[in-house]
Amino acid sequence: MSSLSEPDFVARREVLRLIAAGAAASLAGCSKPDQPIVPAVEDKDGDRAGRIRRYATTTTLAGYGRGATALVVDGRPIKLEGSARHPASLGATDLFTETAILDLYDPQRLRAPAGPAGIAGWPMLERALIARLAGSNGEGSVLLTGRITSPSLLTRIAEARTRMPGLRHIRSEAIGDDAEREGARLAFGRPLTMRPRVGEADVLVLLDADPLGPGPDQVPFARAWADRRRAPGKPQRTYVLEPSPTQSGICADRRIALHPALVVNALLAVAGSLGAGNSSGADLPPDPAALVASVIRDLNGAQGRAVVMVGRGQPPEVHALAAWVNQRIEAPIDWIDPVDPDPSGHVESLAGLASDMAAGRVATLMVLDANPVLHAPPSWHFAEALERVPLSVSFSAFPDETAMATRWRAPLAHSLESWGDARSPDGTASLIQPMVKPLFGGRGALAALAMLDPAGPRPSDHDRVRHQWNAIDDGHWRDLLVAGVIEGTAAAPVPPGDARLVMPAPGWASAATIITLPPSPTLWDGRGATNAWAQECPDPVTRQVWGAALRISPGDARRLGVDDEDLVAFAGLSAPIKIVEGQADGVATLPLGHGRTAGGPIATAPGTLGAGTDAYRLRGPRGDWLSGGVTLVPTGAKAHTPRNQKDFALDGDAASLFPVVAPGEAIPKPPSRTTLLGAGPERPPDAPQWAMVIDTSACIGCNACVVACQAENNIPAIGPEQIGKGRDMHWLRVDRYEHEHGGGYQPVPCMQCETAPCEPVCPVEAPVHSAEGLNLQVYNRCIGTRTCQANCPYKVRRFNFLDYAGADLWGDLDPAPVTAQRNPDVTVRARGVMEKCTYCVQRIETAKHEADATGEALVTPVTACQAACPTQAIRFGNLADPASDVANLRRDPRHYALLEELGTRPRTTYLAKVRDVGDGEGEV
Amino acid sequence: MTALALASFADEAAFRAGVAKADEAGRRVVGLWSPYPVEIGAIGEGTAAPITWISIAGGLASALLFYGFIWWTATQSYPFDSGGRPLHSWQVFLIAPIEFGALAAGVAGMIAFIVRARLTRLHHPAFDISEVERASSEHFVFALACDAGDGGAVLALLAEAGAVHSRIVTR
Amino acid sequence: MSDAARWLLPSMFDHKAITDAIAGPLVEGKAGKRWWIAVLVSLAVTGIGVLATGISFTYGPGMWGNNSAVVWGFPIANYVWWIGIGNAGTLISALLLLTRQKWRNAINRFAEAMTILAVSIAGLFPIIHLGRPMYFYWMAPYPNTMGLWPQWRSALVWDFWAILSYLLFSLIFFYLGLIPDLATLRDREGPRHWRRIWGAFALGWQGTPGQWRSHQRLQRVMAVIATPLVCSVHSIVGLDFAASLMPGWTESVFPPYFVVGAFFSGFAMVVLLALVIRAALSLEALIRPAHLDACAKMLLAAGSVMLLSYGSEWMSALWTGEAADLRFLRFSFTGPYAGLTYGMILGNCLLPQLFWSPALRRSVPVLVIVSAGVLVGMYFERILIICNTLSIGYEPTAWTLYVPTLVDFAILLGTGGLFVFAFLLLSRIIPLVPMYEIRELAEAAKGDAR
Amino acid sequence: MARTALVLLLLSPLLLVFVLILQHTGTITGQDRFVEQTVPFSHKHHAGELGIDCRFCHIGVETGAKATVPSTEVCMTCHSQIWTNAQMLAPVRNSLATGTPLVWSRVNRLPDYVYFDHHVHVRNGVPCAACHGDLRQMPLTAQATPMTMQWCLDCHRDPAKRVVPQDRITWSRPYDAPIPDDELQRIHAHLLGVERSRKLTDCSTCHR
Repeated sequence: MSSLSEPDFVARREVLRLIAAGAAASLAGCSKPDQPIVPAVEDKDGDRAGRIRRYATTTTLAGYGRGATALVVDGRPIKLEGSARHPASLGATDLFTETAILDLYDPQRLRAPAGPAGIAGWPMLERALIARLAGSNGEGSVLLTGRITSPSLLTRIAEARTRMPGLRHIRSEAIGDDAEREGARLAFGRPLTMRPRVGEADVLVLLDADPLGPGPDQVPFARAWADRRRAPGKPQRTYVLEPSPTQSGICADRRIALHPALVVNALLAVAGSLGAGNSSGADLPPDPAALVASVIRDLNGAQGRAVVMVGRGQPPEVHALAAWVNQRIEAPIDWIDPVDPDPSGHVESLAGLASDMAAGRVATLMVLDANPVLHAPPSWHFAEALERVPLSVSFSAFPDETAMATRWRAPLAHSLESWGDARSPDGTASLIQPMVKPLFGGRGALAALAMLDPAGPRPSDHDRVRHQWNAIDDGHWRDLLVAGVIEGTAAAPVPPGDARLVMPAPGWASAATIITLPPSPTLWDGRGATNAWAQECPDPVTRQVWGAALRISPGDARRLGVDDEDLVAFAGLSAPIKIVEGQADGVATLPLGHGRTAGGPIATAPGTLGAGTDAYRLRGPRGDWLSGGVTLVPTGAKAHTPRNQKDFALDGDAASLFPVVAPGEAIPKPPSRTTLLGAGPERPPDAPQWAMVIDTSACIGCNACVVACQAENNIPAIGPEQIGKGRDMHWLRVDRYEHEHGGGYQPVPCMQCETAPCEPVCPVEAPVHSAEGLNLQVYNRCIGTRTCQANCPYKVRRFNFLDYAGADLWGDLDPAPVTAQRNPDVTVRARGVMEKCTYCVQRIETAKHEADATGEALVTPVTACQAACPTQAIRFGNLADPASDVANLRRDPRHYALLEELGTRPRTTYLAKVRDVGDGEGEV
Repeated sequence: MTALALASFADEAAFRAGVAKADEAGRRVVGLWSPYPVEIGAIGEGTAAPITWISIAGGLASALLFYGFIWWTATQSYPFDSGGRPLHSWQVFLIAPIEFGALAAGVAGMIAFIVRARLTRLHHPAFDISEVERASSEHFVFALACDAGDGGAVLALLAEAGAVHSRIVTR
Repeated sequence: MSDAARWLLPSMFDHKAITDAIAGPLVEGKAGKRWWIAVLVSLAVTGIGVLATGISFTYGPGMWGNNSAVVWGFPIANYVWWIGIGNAGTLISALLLLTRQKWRNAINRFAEAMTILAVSIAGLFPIIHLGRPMYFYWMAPYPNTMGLWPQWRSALVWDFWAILSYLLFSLIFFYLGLIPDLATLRDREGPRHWRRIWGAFALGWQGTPGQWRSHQRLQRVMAVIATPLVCSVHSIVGLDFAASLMPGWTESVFPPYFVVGAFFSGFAMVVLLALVIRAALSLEALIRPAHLDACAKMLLAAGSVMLLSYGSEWMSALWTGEAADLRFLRFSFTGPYAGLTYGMILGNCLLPQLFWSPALRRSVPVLVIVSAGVLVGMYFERILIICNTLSIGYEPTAWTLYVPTLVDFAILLGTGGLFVFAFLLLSRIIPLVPMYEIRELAEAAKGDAR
Repeated sequence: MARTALVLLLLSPLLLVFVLILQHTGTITGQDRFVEQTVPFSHKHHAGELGIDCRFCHIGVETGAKATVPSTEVCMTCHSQIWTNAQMLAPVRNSLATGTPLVWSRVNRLPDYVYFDHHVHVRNGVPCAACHGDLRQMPLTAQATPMTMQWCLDCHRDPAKRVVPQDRITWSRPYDAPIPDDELQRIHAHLLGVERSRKLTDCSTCHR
């Protein structure tokens, strides 16, 4: 899988030269003057020029590592895929890994250190730090970071602190896990991390928890969840009680909206049924009460095969009680010691720092890849406190809020530019290996720390990491690099001991509206906001792009007399309304990370509505993920909120677009219709027949496939204005549907119809069929009549209304670096050309060429979306081979084709969504 | 030496009468010009029937050729699998040839007409006769062959036939 | 109908009078101030259109309101609308020729001229609307270095041939009728160089019985071919939509109903032009109330047929009970475009009903209002055919509304200007009423008068 | 006058015919086109007279899509020994000294949207000469073939005529010597296998 990689070789890459040489193909074709041939002086690539090579590395989210494989062509990393060996990747990726590659080439990145006197070189910054730190014991110096799981970083920090005992390291992740830790401490007397074995659970109860949603643990959890639901035998039933629809809620078998303050009552009821004593005053509205009743019923029947999970937003006591409940039902859960060794709380430590700074007790502050100015609760006045620090440096990739507030800001290298390592949420360590020299002269975290510790020895980052894993001999080191993952570093489960029964006080729904503040599924804690792909990626719940909206229930909307896109003012913010079915009354929801005020033209793009939607400003002084009571005041104004899908409800016959079945139920096969069409031309007997089957039951709407496709196929982001005009370029869209039988997600790429309606209507044979059943689109032949899309019942074709490939979303920054990300095997489409999903034909052709050249059998290629999918919902293969995945799945009783009655005979087909409502009440 | 007697008439009826008279008088009508179609017996250059046949033949032939061409491009030159439709989708291949056939018929007819009506002769001797010019707007004109000798008689005959104006031209 | 006198005032019984009345206003006569104003205005409007087209060519189709779902918009609607108008002229003059309608003579010439202009304008849009207009010629079969030919199954290729054939055919038909009149102009007093040009195009026409015989024959032959050709052209335009599988498009009724619609809008335009020419060139003697009456009857008939075809379309949707079709129907009557739907019914079906009253049939203002109403209504129909279907297809995700931009409107406006401009020029260089046919008519009329 | 006009009108299509013919000629396709190079490299000398194998410099041709133009190092493997101070080679030495790559002008142009893969062709019996002509006779390198789509198709429709035994791949005139029957059979058997499993005229063969 990973080819052999020599560190020195990788590090010597000169990418910008290749950019200049115009590495990416372009359709602006014929008329363009010839590009000259520029061979290297000393050839590193040798006979491997122009071929994609794969290197193991690691990307991080919230400090946790997720194994990845970098696809590198002629020294340019062009895509990130998963690493099969890594427990937090399992070969798949999530949205954040997929978007990371664009960050690498993002023109908004900081390019040089800048100080009070403006742009400065590294030496000046170093001098400034030395002047302050040389000889000192670090008194009054603070290192502020996000979560750090990297062993070599931790070692490095420890090393620095042996020399400078006064140096304080404060770690505060924006989206922390304080409640979980505190809850565990209450229950077991020490912080422990809960790792449910989802596969073993027949019943899964999610109380205001969204494990299928974004986060460092999304991929492994979703995989286990989907595998279990795919497996034959007893179906798994997932209950969700939550204030606002999340991916988990949408995928659940039974879900109900519940005020966050009442979640504790639901848990108390459950605990009560398990003998936790009386839970008086723990009232629930009738419907949730009914649901909780069936939860209790199911839990009783599922001793040892059920798990209760509580969300980040709930207080520690609730987590503690959940721990007790789980122990009573002998839930399949591993408890491990926290992978993040820092015992302090994310919020309190940052609060401490804020007051210290305010009190002038901090002389030197180095912020390393953190953005406290954005996420610190407003009541702390963090920015003002920061003013009082004489010497403050922020190492960050982008000019974010903190970088703009500190005296100095310095470019931090991308993880594909620097050496390092990280642990996954289960403790497994993996290596971060650079693919290119820092493109914009940034420095990695290790190098940054070296500046904080001028007295320390200065081995290269590479040597530090290698030493960390004491890879003495080169062979061992190379093996480690090739594997990426370091075997046997996973944290072993520990016996938690008996859980103490903690009875939290019952909650009651306050009269005033409260606002829940979940992390954004596309921007996470806001670091995705600088990324054009992430911004243009539709929110899994509202399908909104380039900005956030305040989600309220239809009932509240009626009471307020507001409609979608009406601006409402509240607590100093103002955001447009999005009415969401299944939102609890009296609760509004505003995802975090939007409404950035710094970070570059993308983060602050028009349409993202600026600070008005910055949910962090609603954080209470204790930094919790609920606002206090607010009143929503309609302003009468409207704000445009671009969305890729307007409504999700399927009425009447339309429901057949998204069939939902009970476990074991089959889809009725439609009567085979006779057609008047004559037979098409015959195909070569041994030609593979490509097809795709998508399991809507496994799809969690995470959008990893959407962005994977974007990265693989040179699909440009086109910006809020264009999307607002009803145009979009995603070849693969993930539709969200709701109807009486249930709801869920349906990824829709090109159907590759065998009797494609788009082909015979084109006057110039731009869309034609290949012998392998591919519905090809020949860009250079297309003249842009758009007849194909007009006649496509699935509307999966995308048209370049403007010169999107050359589109510059980065304000007055030169977008040239972005072109270096482009896949040289895929044509860059010109203006006025129709494009669409090709089943990654470039991968198919590469595979065929290899087979032809080597005379070996054809290896079935993997499409980008398939590779990305965390739940393996997307399967691709050769229909002509009866043993292939797709051939088998097509025989599944849940198998169906979209709009089969039209007789287009799609090659992309689906497995129906399975929903286990048990005793029938189908709340959605 | 021969001469030409030219007679102009104000309207169709008189014109017809004049021609008839000249006929009876055994004079040979050598030319007729009218500002709109006037059918007078068998005088004038033969039938126009061939135009129909040439036009129809031209149309049919081109349509057939065109269909053959389409068949060749779609099934021989570069056969494409277009949405699994048959290579030779004759039903839809018929449409373009029909349209083109109609055009070809028109063109063929036009050419036939030009040849048949002896057009494109801009400097035809007839244009030297002033009467012919007026014939294109208001007058009906015919020419009789006669000898210079009996010019007078002819003029008398024409006058009596109701010619608004007549004269003898000698060559 | 038989008495020719109804179609001509005695003042026109004299051949010379006819020639003067029709040939008089041409280049030899002075162009009035009104003409110049009209030319300048239309030129300015055309300029706007050219500018808008330039903008779209420079920045791309993104300048229009089209979106991922409604990939077609104004350009295609303009195309269908103009080609519809273009359909009437040749059809009228051919049909009426075959049915020996005496009143044809007064209107057929400018009706044909209108056809040629309208079809030429319509022919521009399949090119303008392309994403890469510079490659439009790939639709034509020519031996290229790619070894590729057009894709003959595509309705757009059928369009290409239909428009091409129809345009050239109409041009020949028009020119054929023009030849004797050109001869008249050639032989008349007037500016030398213009007479030379007319003379050249008259091809040495003398008006001998043989020439007249061939002329008449070819005219009949072409009329016989023209009639089915015209119908086929708009049937093919109808197939652009009907030969698909989108709800609201897959209608077997489309071809005939497009033909009627085309004839309808075309005739409305003819009426407007007739009234304008009549007033501008003071041809009241040639274009009589009886003509207007006849045209009005045509509009009434066509309008009723339109109502019938709409009805059958909606009926078939209800009949099939296909979810998509029903949704489509509901959308077109209650959706955001409903206004256009009702406007369409009003203009195309209800307004013409006024013509049941003989008085209104002869009233100029009513004729103007109704014809204008029909033209607008037909445009609504064209745009609805596109937007309804594409806005409310099979996939709810793709339900997107269409909102035209200024550029869209500017291009449409520009084509109007171009049409007027070109027509004004024609009106100065060719007789808009066939003189020789009027002479024939006059002769007959004299006969009746006696 | 009108007659002449009419005749010209009827002849005007000939202009189009002229253009149609022109597009197939070298003026448009670039066939037989020479290009000025920084170093006047002679294939005739190196490949012809010295008999250096194509693959010595174009190392990618058997392993990847790109045949690759040799790096300065490759040139210097020999020229560090011979012609060490030939004026002609100054740019090459300069390049190695300064580390700035040599810049060659393209001779064989394919549009960006055409994906040609060398090793598939070379490994399947398509000789270099099939597309690049007899380079051993070329003092300066010229584009030997039209390299139009039509030209590619000619071969993709009927490869049997162009394919030669593997040992002739780099010959300058691979087609001249007759191919022994057993070889011929092997080639045809191989091509038959290819034909059974894919259609070489599918658009995706070259366009993506």
